[in-house]
Amino acid sequence: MSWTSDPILVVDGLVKRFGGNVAVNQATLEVGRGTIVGLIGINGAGKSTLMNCIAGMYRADEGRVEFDGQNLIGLTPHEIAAAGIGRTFQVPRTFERLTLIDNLMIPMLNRPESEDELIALAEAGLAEVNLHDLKMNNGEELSGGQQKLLELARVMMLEPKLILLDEPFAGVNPTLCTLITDKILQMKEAGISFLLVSHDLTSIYRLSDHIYVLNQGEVICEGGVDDIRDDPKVVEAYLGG
Amino acid sequence: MADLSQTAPTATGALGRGSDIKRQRRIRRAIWYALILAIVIWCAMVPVRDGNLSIYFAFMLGATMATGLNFVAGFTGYMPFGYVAFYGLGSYVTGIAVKLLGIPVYLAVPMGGCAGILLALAFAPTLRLSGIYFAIVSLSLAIILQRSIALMPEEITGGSLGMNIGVLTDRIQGYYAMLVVLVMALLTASWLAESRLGRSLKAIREDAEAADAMGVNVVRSRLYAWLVSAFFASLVGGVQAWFTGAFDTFTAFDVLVTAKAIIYAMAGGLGTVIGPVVGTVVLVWADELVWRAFPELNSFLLGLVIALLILFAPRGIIGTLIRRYPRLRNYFM
Amino acid sequence: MSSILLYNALIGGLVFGAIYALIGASLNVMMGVLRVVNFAHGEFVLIGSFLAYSVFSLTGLNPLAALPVVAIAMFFGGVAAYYLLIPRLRYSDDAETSSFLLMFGVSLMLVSSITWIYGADIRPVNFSFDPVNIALLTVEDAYGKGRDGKVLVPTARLVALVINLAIIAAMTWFIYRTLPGKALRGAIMNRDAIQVVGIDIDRLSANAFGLAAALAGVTGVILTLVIPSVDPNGGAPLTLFAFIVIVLGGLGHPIGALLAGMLFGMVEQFSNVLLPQSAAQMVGFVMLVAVVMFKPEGLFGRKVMR
Amino acid sequence: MSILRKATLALAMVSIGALASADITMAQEPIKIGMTVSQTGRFALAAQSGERGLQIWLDDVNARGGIEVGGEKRPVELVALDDRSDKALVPRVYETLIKEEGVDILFGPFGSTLTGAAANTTEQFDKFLMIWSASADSIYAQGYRNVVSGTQLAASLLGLPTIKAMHANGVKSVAIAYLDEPFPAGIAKGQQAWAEANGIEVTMVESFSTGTKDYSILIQKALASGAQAFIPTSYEGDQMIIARQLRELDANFDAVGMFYGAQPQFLEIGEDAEFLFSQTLINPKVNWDVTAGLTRAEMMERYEALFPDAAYEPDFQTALAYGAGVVLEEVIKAADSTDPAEMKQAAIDLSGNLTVMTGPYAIEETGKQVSMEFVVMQNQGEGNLEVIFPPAVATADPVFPAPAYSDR
Repeated sequence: MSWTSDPILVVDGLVKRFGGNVAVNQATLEVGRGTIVGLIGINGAGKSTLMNCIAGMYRADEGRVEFDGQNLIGLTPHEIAAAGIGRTFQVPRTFERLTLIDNLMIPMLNRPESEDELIALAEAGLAEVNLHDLKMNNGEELSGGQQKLLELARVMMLEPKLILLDEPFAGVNPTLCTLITDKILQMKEAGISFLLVSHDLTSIYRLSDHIYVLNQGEVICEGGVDDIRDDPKVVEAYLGG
Repeated sequence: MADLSQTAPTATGALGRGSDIKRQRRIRRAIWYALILAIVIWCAMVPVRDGNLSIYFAFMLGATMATGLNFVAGFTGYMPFGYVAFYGLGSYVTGIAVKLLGIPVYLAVPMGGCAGILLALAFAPTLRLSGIYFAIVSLSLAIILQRSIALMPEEITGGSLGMNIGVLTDRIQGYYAMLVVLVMALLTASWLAESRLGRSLKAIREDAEAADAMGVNVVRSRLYAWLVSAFFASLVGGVQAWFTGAFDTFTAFDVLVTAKAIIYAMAGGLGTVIGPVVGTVVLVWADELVWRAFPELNSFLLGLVIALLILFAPRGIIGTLIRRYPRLRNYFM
Repeated sequence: MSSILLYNALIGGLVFGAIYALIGASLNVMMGVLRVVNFAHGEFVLIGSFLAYSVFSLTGLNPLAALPVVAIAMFFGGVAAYYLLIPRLRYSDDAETSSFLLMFGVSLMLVSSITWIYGADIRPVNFSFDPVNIALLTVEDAYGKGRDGKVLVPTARLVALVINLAIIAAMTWFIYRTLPGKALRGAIMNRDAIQVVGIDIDRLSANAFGLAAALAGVTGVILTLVIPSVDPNGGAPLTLFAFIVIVLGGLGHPIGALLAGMLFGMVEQFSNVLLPQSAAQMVGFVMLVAVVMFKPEGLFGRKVMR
Repeated sequence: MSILRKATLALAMVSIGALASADITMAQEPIKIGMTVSQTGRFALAAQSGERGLQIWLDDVNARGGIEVGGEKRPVELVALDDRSDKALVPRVYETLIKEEGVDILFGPFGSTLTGAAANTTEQFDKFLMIWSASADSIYAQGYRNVVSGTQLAASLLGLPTIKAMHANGVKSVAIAYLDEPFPAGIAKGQQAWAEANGIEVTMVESFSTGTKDYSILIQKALASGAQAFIPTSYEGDQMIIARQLRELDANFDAVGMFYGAQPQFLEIGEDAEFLFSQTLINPKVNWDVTAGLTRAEMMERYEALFPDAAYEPDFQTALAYGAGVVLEEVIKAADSTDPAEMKQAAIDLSGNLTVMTGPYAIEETGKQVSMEFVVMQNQGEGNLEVIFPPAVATADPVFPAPAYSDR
């Protein structure tokens, strides 16, 4: 029943309610080590809520989240970050009044390296996403697309094993899109796993190894790209809504 | 890099590629330490040349309070409107220790500082509130503390006349004590700004949730800032008692003490190290001019300055300068 | 303790409770619709009081004659103040805290302006009704052996209470039954959504600010009946009371503020009876802190509004 | 009205300054006196009322050519700066007066609260401080060397005439309430102690804090305590509110003591102010045989001439400040110096040997004023003020018990 033999993240029967509304209902999914898993669904399907439960921003009402064999339920976001899960946000959340260098220094606060080494790491990280020239500028001076890049570079500084990517392509021009896609694939090469939430089905289909479809908080189907593309339930969820 | 040219700002190229962040930090530090040294020499000379101590004391007090407030308001984004609670507590603990327990004032002031830390620990649960809730609860707690002290027996707190330790303390010593506390606060500020703790605080100020997701222990970092901030306010309260000798529940818990700290820090630029000092210099000097020339207009002008600052320069003098000339970031801490 | 004190506390609680409710309600409109933390709210109330004082001392008329003047003047003053101050706040990093500090500055300016115009001292509003009070019932031996006591309502306070309740009723009707009122309520619940349905949020906000200012001014006029004096330094406590009330009632909760105002008035009066006066003045603040810490949505609120 | 008043005051000050500076050119170096006057804040009214009294003395002394020190007449110059009624600001302003304005002698600010702060500074700089309005006993218990209260009686004694007058009329029980600030608290405590020592039962003692506006429960509590008389002590504005609320609640005591009840502003509130026991030391019916300075009538005349547009008649603050000015002049003359220690000694030597407009002058070693007792007044209807105590100067019998509100 499991599509992967080596899951790094296991979500099992997760339920999150807001008052009377059930935002996530018995969601179960897995992310295989070194894979990219897509999570799709229409607006309000519960994708972001699910992400927030995994990242510890919301506390799940029921269910189990296991990461690399470690139970995540009850941990705070920074503990989850320390465990090796990084995330980006749907609307980029750069630290606006910090320089780009300092933005990248934040995830490395708990690392043992010296200040000089950290600066070097941060500079290298910025170079990776072509933002090195702006290193002394503040986060607020970047365009929306550049902020997406910065977030990507920033989350890398955590040295995560798994990255939760929330709409990495939203509002990004095609050139930057390509750059981001390349980066994601590069990181995957380096052994990092991804849970990717996006509206942009084209990108999802291009990148994902496995896809889950969420509708009204429930996982209504899962499978490889080809299975999903033709699944009538998906079509119905997207069109019949 | 075609992909960058179509997007937002041109790189300021402040230092150019490959230039050294460490060098830039050295410059900032050199400027900052030179400023501290200048302040120390200038202020230390006042008693020697028999100048008007009170005005310089007011400046040092303002700069310390603004810097202390900056630790929590500038670095973490909380607006503790009841900041004066720590100041008042410091005054009273110092006064009681000197007058009733006969403890020398130079020991009593640190005791006041420690009492401030204890109070800050007691108030720590309020840190989970945000924005306006925090500000109002903080103000209410200050009022509750003030009224509680007013209700205490007159033998301890001096009742409505307040405490008078003027005969037991030396004013010139109090003046120099203020200078010491100011320098401590300024050094702490520059250390904090460059430390990992300070960096995490700034990240929290910008976006606490994002900082959390990046592995920053938000609760613990905020608590540290809160304690440091409270410690300095309590020290200042104690030194103020030392210098003037007389205080009561009205002056020791006057909400204007908080307001001035906020305004001085904001005028210079919250979240910068140099800002509170610059803001205090400008406003204390302006206040001195206004007070002599237009006594009746004083509080009107104070209010006007606040309103204009908020509307037209919400980041203060330094913050606005930096925003306009980003290159200055290399010189100001 | 004499039961007569409790009766009087009940009456006082009603009178002051209604006033607190009205102050809270007007502040609530500002905070709910505009997210403006009006730290000058007490001074807005004071302006009403001082205008009533002026009308009275110039014409000798009942201070209530100032009601319509104050309401209209404060409404337009409020709208003007809105356009002068509030739109620019959008450019600041933290609009809520900025509004708080901005209005603190405004309050300093208002206090010193009032002091400049009227002088620094407390002035009596020397108007009185005839009869000066109305006896409700007699309590035998209220003040010890053979000394009966009457439970009295000062006429001025009774009049204030009635007018106050009428305004509250009118306001409730306005908010729940009229179109602009519903728009206002909509804006409190979701400021963004309301723009989608074609409402000019700027105009709505300006009107809301004007309405809140007018209500605050009207409260000030009523206040001169209950406490027949004006004091340029009396604004700050009123501001704090207003915040206590809306936080107790739940931010942005129109009915919550009314109930909380009544509750706060009662608590204040009864603690005056049960505790020494100087200790009783702490009770409101203790209550505020307790509610915020343990029930941040307010006593009558359902959901936290961020 | 208020703006006008201030403008006139400013004009008056400028002209006096001009006169003084005209003198300087030909006469001796002036004796500079420094003080703070609250231009804003809660003490502004009283402080400015006092300043006018001091201006009268200044005008008079300079018209006489100044004060003779060391065989030469020196004019007197006043430097008055604002303290905004802010205790935290007072030390700073007094230091400015001493350091930058170079004043020789200091005059106190208004009230115990501010004076406490000023005295610390003047002591530190070893300057003589003439107090005119601070009564709190605790100020004189600090061990200051160079302070003297010229006219203002110590608080513990200040309120005694009222309670004594009540005692004389057979009051057996009294309820006391006071604003928790040094001046009212000092008065209330003095009255309480005297009452208890003289067999009057004190049925209630309660304090309230600044900003209290609704006194109805407090009044009810006083009634419920069974007291025959009620003495709520606070500043003038508060007392006017209390007077109104007493009537609104039909709270009938045999006697109500309100310190400020005879002040001109207080009388404006009409019938609420009737039958109260109030205190003053400036009244047409009280005339001392002065040994120095102007008589009461002369002072009133000068007031009219100097401040024709002042909103109010001179009140006891004006009298206290004027009287303190005269005492200061006598002290300087007797010491023949402006040295603080010599002045303090002279001030002690003068004790009991000087009578000014406000009455006979006597101090303790600490500088505490123990003479200059106020008289008790009663507004016996239609603003008709009569002296009712002490009997030696009384002009009428008190209306006692006061008629019930329903019978007025």
